[in-house]
Amino acid sequence: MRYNRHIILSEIGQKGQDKISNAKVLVIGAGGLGCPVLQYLAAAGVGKIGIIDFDVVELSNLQRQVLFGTSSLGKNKALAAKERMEDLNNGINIHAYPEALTYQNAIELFQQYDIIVDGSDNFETRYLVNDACILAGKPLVFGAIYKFEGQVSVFNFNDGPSYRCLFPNPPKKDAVPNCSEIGVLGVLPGIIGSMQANEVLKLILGLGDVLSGELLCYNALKSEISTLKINKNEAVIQTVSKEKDSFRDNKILIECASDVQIISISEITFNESIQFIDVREPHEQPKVEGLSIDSIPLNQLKNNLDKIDRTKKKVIFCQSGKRSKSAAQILSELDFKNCFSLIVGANTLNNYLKEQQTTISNEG
Amino acid sequence: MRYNRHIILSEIGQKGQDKISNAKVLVIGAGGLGCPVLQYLAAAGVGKIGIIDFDVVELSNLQRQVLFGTSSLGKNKALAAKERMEDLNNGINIHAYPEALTYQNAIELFQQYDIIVDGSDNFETRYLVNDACILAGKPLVFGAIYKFEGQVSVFNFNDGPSYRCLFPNPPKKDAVPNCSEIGVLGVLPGIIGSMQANEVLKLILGLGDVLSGELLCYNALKSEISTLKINKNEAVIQTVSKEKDSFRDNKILIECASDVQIISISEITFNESIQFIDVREPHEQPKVEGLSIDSIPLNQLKNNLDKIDRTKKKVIFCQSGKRSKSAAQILSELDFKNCFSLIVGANTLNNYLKEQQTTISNEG
Amino acid sequence: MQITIKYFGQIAEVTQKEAEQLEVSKGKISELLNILNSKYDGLKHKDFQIAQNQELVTKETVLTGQEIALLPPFSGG
Amino acid sequence: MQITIKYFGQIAEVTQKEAEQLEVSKGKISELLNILNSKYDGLKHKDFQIAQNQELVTKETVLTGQEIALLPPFSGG
Repeated sequence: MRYNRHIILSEIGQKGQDKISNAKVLVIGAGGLGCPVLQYLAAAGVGKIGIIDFDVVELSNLQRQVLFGTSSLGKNKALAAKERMEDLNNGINIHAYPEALTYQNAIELFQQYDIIVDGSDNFETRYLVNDACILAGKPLVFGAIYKFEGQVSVFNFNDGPSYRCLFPNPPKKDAVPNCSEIGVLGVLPGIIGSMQANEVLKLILGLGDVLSGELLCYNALKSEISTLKINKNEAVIQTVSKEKDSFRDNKILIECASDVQIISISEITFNESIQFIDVREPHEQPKVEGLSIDSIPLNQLKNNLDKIDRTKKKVIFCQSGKRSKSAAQILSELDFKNCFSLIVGANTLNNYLKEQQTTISNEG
Repeated sequence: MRYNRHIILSEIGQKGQDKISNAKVLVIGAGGLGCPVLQYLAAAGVGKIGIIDFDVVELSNLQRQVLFGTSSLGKNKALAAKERMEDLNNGINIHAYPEALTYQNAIELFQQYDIIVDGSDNFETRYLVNDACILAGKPLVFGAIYKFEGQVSVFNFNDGPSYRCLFPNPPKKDAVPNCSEIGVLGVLPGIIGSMQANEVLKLILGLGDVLSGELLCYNALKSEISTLKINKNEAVIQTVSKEKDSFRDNKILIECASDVQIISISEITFNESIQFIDVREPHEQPKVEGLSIDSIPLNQLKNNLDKIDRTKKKVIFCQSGKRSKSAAQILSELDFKNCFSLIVGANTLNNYLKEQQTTISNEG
Repeated sequence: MQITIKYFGQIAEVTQKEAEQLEVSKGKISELLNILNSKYDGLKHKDFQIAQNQELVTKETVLTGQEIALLPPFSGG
Repeated sequence: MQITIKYFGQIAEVTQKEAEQLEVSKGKISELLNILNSKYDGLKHKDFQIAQNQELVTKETVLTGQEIALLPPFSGG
């Protein structure tokens, strides 16, 4: 019933729908590309879907990351995506990994899936994903965007070329904008991500021409596709394969979500999905009221790391904004993500919360 | 903050984002095409978005209609879409019209918007939308799908061609499959609908090459676009314009959601968004327990039309399934949509509900 | 002359192929359609438009192009 | 011979155009790149691959094609 519109297609049928139900697909990143990939794979009934993303939902994501909403702000993206997808399709298994993809966890994770989809937003992760796909022997559905243009391809499929056959090495630092420094037309990842989901379904179904050995280049301003042929570069793939044993020794060097970030009060969404941390000494006044707060003085921070919630966005404050910045710095160096230092002190925060309370009472 | 990734693009900037905020876009149909159009326009911040759809969310829609979920089953699509979009972007105005587009309401409705997007699923509505756009002087962003292929174009823009310049008249009955009789690859409307949203944004921003005078043909199996040139056929447009005065006298003859439908118990989602109507006489036994039911005997039906909820899916039952079918027929002839006649009688329904109740108690 | 004919949507289902090469003599597009109608059962019952070298044309247009496409309307949404 | 050069992404931002026609003499693609590098300031600091007639090639490939494309990697997601 749910999949009727697939089943009545002679090219798919019940047999094809069963293939979809039995498929296991891992999506790297629940961002601009990941959202449409995830929603269409979930809707199509892919039986097991993995989502790995360490990042939390920010207001500026909502311009294009359509699985989220105001209610997801501050939540981990993998967890928030899973929540929305479970409403879309309650008959599939969704696994959320609220952590960073690393050289240490990639291969083992990839081995649990049939197809890997790259929706990441930086070169370092893209090369890590490509190389781990070579080592784990998994096909990779690649998508990437820049302003008004996008690229789609299928790598490492049926002895075909890999991403390194197209671009052998990551670009020189600063030669190509990385991460979220650049703008993007919001609907562009919708088009490119949906095209990635289409390639995934074609791979699962063994249907049509898969973009293996081809790079699709889409231009949203011209509504045009150019498709370029890519040849396999055996030497480049061999180099990756040879370094299999030392693969886990590599370390991700650049990360896109800058770890020490400053946040203003107006940017905070006050809800349960944020952990508020007061790094002042216990005697310092005023106490902040009306929020659930974990009190961890700065000099006790390293002894209390178990109190830090890795799945949540963390907003740290102190008396002036100085100690909170140090605390955010320390946590980020210890590999905690999404630590924000509040730009103002506890006094201002307290006044703000009181005002909000008054407004709500008056409205009530 | 929310639109930062648009604003930092020199091609858009704050000026462009302001244009998006001031734009008014009406989307016909919140189905396979409408869902991605609506979510990307809402995310982009289009200031006023209208959604017209008389239909309710069915299980078989969830294979591709990604604005909905299990929680939307049985609800009107326009209202359910609005609910989800309000979470995605609470800073825009969303107007839901839970009714059919007709020759009587089209022109007045179109006049309240700048751009019309066609996401309907039958030829009759498509020609109605095209002609109303000509008469109201509004550009039309067209999209249509068939199995693994899609078409996108912009009609009636800047003195360009209309849909009738491409296909002057609706096809002969039965020559081309209409409505939902045919299957469709679930992700296809995701690609085509996102491309429609892209054309809308280009129109609003005055950016890039709009698909006016061109028909984009996309093939999902080949991941290919062919673009064909369409010339304006002045005579065909004149014919539409000349019939302006009699436009409102036309009547939609075919509707896609067949109005009298039979439903089995297992297809029913028992929740608040369904109106259950018992058309038996008051003395008939057994009474159905555990559901909110409106009792309207068949011979009283026409005098109690105000009790029928137009925004909900209606499940009608009686003792055997015969009177409920007549009731559904009567309501559909009176232009009530989404009336389902329960295939079994009250006794079977009652037993089913009791079993469900026992199961839940045992699980608890 | 040699032309490539492309079939879209339902038309490709009738012809059982998405494209083919044909050797035809010069003339109007309607003459090419006669050949195709006799070759493919059921084609004449289908609604479609014709494009020559990526531009919509009528049956009366003279065949000059390297590429002809038969394009049916789609109603799905 | 006359060739069309297409620029993608960041490269189009350096050249300030998406395509152009150039009259060049036969030779390797590296020779064409020398011309482009002297024509467009900043191009030599960019990373890109080259396609000739829709197929990825190296700088050492002999220029035979009607169409050359300069293709940078994208990282965005």
